[in-house]
Amino acid sequence: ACGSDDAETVKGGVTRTYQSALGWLVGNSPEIIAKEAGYLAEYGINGKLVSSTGTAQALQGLLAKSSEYSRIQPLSSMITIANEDAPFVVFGTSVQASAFEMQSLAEKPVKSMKDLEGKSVGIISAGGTTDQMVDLMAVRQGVKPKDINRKVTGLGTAAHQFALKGDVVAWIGSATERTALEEAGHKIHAWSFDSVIKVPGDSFVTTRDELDKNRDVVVKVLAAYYRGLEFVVDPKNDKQTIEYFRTYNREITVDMAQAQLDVARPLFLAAGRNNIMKTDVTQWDTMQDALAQAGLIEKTVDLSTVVYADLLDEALALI
Amino acid sequence: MKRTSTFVDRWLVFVTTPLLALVIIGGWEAYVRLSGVSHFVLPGPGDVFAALKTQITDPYVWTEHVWTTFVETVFGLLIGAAIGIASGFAIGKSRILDLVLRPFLVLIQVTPKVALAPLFVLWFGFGESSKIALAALVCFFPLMVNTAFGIQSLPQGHGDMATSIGAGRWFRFARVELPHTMAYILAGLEQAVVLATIGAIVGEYLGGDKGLGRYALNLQSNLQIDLLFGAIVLMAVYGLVLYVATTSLKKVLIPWHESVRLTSRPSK
Amino acid sequence: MKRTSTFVDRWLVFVTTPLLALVIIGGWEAYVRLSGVSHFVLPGPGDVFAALKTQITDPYVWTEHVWTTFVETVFGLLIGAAIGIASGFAIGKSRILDLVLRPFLVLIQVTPKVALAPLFVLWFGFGESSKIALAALVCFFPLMVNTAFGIQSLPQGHGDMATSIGAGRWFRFARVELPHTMAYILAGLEQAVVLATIGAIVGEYLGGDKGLGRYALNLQSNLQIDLLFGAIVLMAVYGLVLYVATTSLKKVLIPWHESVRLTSRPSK
Amino acid sequence: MTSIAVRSVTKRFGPSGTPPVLGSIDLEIGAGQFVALLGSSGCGKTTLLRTIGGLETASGGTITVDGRSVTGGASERRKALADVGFVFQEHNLLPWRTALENVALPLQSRKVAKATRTAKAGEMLELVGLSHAADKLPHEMSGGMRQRVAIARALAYDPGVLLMDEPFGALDAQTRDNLNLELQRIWLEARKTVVFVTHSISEAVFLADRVVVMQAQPGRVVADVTIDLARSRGADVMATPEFARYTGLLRDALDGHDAPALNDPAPNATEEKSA
Amino acid sequence: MTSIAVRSVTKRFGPSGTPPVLGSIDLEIGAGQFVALLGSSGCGKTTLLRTIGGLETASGGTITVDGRSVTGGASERRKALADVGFVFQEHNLLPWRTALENVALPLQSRKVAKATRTAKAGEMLELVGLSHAADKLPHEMSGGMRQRVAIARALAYDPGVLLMDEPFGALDAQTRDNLNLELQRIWLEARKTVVFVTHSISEAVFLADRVVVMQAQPGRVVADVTIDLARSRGADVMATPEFARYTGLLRDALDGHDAPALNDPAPNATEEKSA
Ligand SMILES: Nc1ncnc2c1ncn2[C@@H]1O[C@H](COP(=O)(O)OP(=O)(O)OP(=O)(O)O)[C@@H](O)[C@H]1O
Ligand SMILES: Nc1ncnc2c1ncn2[C@@H]1O[C@H](COP(=O)(O)OP(=O)(O)OP(=O)(O)O)[C@@H](O)[C@H]1O
Ligand SMILES: [Mg+2]
Ligand SMILES: [Mg+2]
Repeated sequence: ACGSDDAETVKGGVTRTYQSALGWLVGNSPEIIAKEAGYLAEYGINGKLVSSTGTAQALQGLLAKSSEYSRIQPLSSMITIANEDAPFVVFGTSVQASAFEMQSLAEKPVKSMKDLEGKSVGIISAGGTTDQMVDLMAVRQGVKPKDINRKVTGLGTAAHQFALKGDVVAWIGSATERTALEEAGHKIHAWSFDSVIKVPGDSFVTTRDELDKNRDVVVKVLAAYYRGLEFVVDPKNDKQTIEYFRTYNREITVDMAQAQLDVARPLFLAAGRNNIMKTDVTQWDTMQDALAQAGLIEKTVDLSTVVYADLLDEALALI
Repeated sequence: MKRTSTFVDRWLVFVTTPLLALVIIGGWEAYVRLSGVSHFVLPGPGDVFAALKTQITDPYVWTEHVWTTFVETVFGLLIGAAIGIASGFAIGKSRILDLVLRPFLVLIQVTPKVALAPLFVLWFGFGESSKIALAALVCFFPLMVNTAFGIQSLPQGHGDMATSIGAGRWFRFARVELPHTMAYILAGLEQAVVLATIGAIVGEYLGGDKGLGRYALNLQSNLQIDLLFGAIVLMAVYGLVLYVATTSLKKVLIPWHESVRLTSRPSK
Repeated sequence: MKRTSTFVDRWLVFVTTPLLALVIIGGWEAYVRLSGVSHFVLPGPGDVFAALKTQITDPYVWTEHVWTTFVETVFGLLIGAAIGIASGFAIGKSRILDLVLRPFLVLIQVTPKVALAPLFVLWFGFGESSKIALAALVCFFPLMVNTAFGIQSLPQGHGDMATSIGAGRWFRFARVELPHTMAYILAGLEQAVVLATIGAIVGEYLGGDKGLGRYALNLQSNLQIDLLFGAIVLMAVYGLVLYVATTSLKKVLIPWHESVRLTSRPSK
Repeated sequence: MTSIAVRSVTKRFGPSGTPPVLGSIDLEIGAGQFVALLGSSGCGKTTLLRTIGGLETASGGTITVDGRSVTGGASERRKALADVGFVFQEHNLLPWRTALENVALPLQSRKVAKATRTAKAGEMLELVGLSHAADKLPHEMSGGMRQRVAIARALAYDPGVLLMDEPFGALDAQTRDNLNLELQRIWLEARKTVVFVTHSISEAVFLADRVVVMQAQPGRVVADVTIDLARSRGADVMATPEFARYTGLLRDALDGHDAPALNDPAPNATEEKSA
Repeated sequence: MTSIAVRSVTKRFGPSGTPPVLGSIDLEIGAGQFVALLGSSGCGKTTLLRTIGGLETASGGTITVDGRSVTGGASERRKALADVGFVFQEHNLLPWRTALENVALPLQSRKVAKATRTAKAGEMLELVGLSHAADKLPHEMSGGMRQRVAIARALAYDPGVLLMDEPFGALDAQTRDNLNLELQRIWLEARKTVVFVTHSISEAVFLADRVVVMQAQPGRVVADVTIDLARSRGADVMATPEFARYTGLLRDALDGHDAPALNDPAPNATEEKSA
């Protein structure tokens, strides 16, 4: 088994399931280590880890109470919270910078959203985070979202092919995908979305219900994740990190995992070693304003009922 | 006895179907209330029907989504049917072609197409063609299997008769084999029309900017689950309508077949 | 003539299938070279076979992924077959049940299950049960349609004979209707086994931690496209093997049927 | 005692308005009687037999078998027909069963133990001269062999009433003669009620107590002749002048010259019907 | 001139080793000859006819029809059989075609214009007495009607060679007599080569120039009797002593007492075969 159902359960402990938003990426290592290194168990929690194929799946899993925790891109959660009154709360931020980039061919670089006016951009899935991201950035840079065509090109590596073919002039991809393309000898021009608007990084979410009823569990989970994150950002632990990670994604080679880890570590540390896992409420404010401005949300919400940045202090107190 | 049962046949369905529908909706409502399942996972029937009402009165839903999917389904079905029936006859009539071709046709069918989506898009573009191709590829199989089965079930006497009157290949095909196989083809078509719908919708899930699949995907990412279930109901009804249209072909094409003949025989 | 054609039948396939496979692989290689398609979209056959070699020599792939998917497929197929055959007989034998139940069974089939995945997980958990449920739900339909078609095609004479010997309902079913319908059920099963495989794999795509679908998903997110294609080949071969196993049931279960009988008749 | 009573039975295939296949048929058959049914092709013999056997619903009229209604409810009908054997015009063998298994089918349906039914079925196959073909599937048999298997099947469970629709149609003269003698022997032993459709006038006279002649459009009974020949009849009976008289009489009835020829001595055994 | 030549034909269903259904059959049929084939049920008449008609592959030996090989390649066979009509023991009507459409089928296959073929098919239906049933589907017809449609179908395209497998088996005496006369008339007019399987000895004698008797296990020809009765024959021929002599002769041959009875006058028309 991939470690989710093993015998090392904690007697008398509570069971909590974490559902990833999209398979197992190296970025999920903190959560994996929290379980595999026994941090969760130390706090009396039986951790389970399951995967899914998309943000919406993961969010619905939370709402169905099939799982309790997930880590998703904040754009999606913000939109559903504002528009649908979805009862999510955010209690930690694992990645302090956007994992997504606007990528284009180096020969025909796309330098800002203006370059995309009337053109097509490749996104990962229709209606998903990358789609919303394009809207948001377009508004930020004074382009009407409708003036940018979207084509679902899937993975960044495949999107590159469509760019060569001329179907799209740019695409949204991850740093890892860019690295893979560059290793294959392609020249890629890329800029991080953070250079246009600083939105929060991937954040841990749970339901309002869980927070209200089991605040202590949420805090313990966060503490375990924090320790997992601390473990990951330390290059000394890379070998062990990769070993843990590979219990869930056995297919990845050690070298590949190392390469991805090298790409991911700066994102974890983007706000500084002392600010790991910190949630920046002002970024949420900025994001909410931008979303409202772009017409992606119909109303704004009181972020103090959504973002619980101070839980981190309680968690740190446990460590 | 006969009159009554025809009468019952004709009218009962107008009573039972709504009744059964009510039971199902009632069960759904009860489940939603008693289990306390989140409305983000399963909204109550009331919410869904409210959503459905706004959807079916929105012309955009019809002109963009339903129409797009319909066109994709129909073209996909036509292409898939052509491939399926042709290959079914080929492998049904020739043991050698059967042995040679069938493995590959089965391979095409069992290969998970999701992973091949980028190739589809690369070959057929982002537009409707790639969805049509997917629908065709998904729906040809039952037609192939059933056509082959039908042609292989040709009663020996029919074939002998054709031989004895000196029928040429084409005549034998058009006047003996095809009419006999028609019933089997139609049974395959019943399944193909459903698969073509699914294929088109899955294709839209994988990419595209119109159609019911894309629409549902948007609604799901927005967690507009009541609208999503409205869309699901819409898709289901849409598929059902296509299915019913297909099955009614039977009465036109094979009125002589045992499965169609209205029997006046005593009930057993 | 007979001996030759049996001989040809038996051995030709060992020549043509590899030959055709070579042609396809050659075409693939040529396409990859000439079109300059990125190996992230379509790796060349060489890379894929190298990947496949590492995969099939990795016991973990067998014990975890293939085995898990196999178990899910088989259980899904068993449940789906039970539902499909039972409902097929019900609607095939009773016009009223046909009119009443069929719409709902068709609805189940046309409803896109992807959107319902969260419900599946809620009801059946993240483990194998939810994949089995999905496989069953996806594969019951061809069995239902073909079983209903088969029972409705029962020659009038068979039914009359059963009535005349005073056969009870159960005897009629077990000794007349079921054997007659077996050929149709098997044609449905050919399709169901393929759909069950697809259903299990799609279920794994949607969540879980084992199985070929889950495996493919990991490979995709790792950008291990050559391994991904290796996995696709594995899945396709896996489906083909199940399919062949199913079709060989025919020779055991319906040796008397026209579609199975080895004919020594002149070719037409 | 009446075994089969057909009263004012009409039958049309299709909605009322279409011409009936059976006009108004009245027929009473005593228990243990052997009745042959003669009539031109398409006149409604099979339809009448099938209606008696509960395989077609009468459009009008009533039929009882051994006092139980065939034309009423399904459970009553099933009871009425429990003791009725049917030999079809088309053999209706199950293609997946061997000759022996086909013959054993009605016994199996009656839950006769396997050993007993195999023995019994074997016996019946022997009777029709097919012991050597017990393991053949229907498609491996000749037309006549299939028909003989069907006869064996109907005889296997020893029903009190036998409805036989041209059972010997596809048989050669010798086999046919043998089976005629066998059928007579069985009938003399067990005194079943038999309704026997045939195209052979001499077969009808040879076998039957009574020959009913039908004519078409609509199917109706035009003659009903009692055959007063001593039992058991041997092949030599065919050479007697009475035999010739009966065949002549029936030939005329079939040709439509019914009235003059039907001056049979027996008082109420011969009736005349007009359309 | 020889029309059909069957030389040392054997047939087994199944691998070599299984007992043959046809032993070694030799049979030569002159052009325009009317040959009747008699034999007990299961002796191989249908198998022989089907092998001649190219519907079964001979296990050994050769068959030619009008000089062209039936046992050789497929294209040669197709040419050989282009002029051969077949009436099957089972009617083999297409269930989705009306009586008229079934009869018109061979004409359609020969690309006869629609109007012509409808007229011709209508004529043939009239010949078999089914004008009124032209629009019926097979399942709406009686057994005898179906068989008559099948006969009409085989006659419709006027083949030079007719292979008929118990065509009149399911017909009543009157219809049968009529069709016997019709068949004789057609044959006298057009002098087709006919091979006619029947179970009726008198039908065989009445119709044929020559009666071939087969016996079973393996199927083989045991007698070959030339019928020297003047044409055209009326119903009265059956009352003649020659007729009775022939039927007696054939009955004996069928019963297996072949040798003594076969002292027929015609020199090389009668042959004897022993197993
Ligand atoms: N397809 C087959 N497979 C095996 N055996 C067969 C097959 N067809 C016929 N036979 C056998 O061949 C023998 C001759 O059959 P055939 O049909 O030629 O007899 P027939 O003379 O036409 O008899 P009938 O008068 O009853 O029609 C029979 O014993 C039969 O069992
Ligand atoms: N299912 C049906 N639908 C319509 N008409 C039918 C049906 N079955 C029989 N008929 C008609 O009923 C009439 C009588 O048919 P039936 O089979 O009873 O004749 P039959 O006396 O048995 O003739 P045969 O001696 O040829 O078997 C025929 O004219 C036939 O066309
Ligand atoms: Mg009849
Ligand atoms: Mg025969």
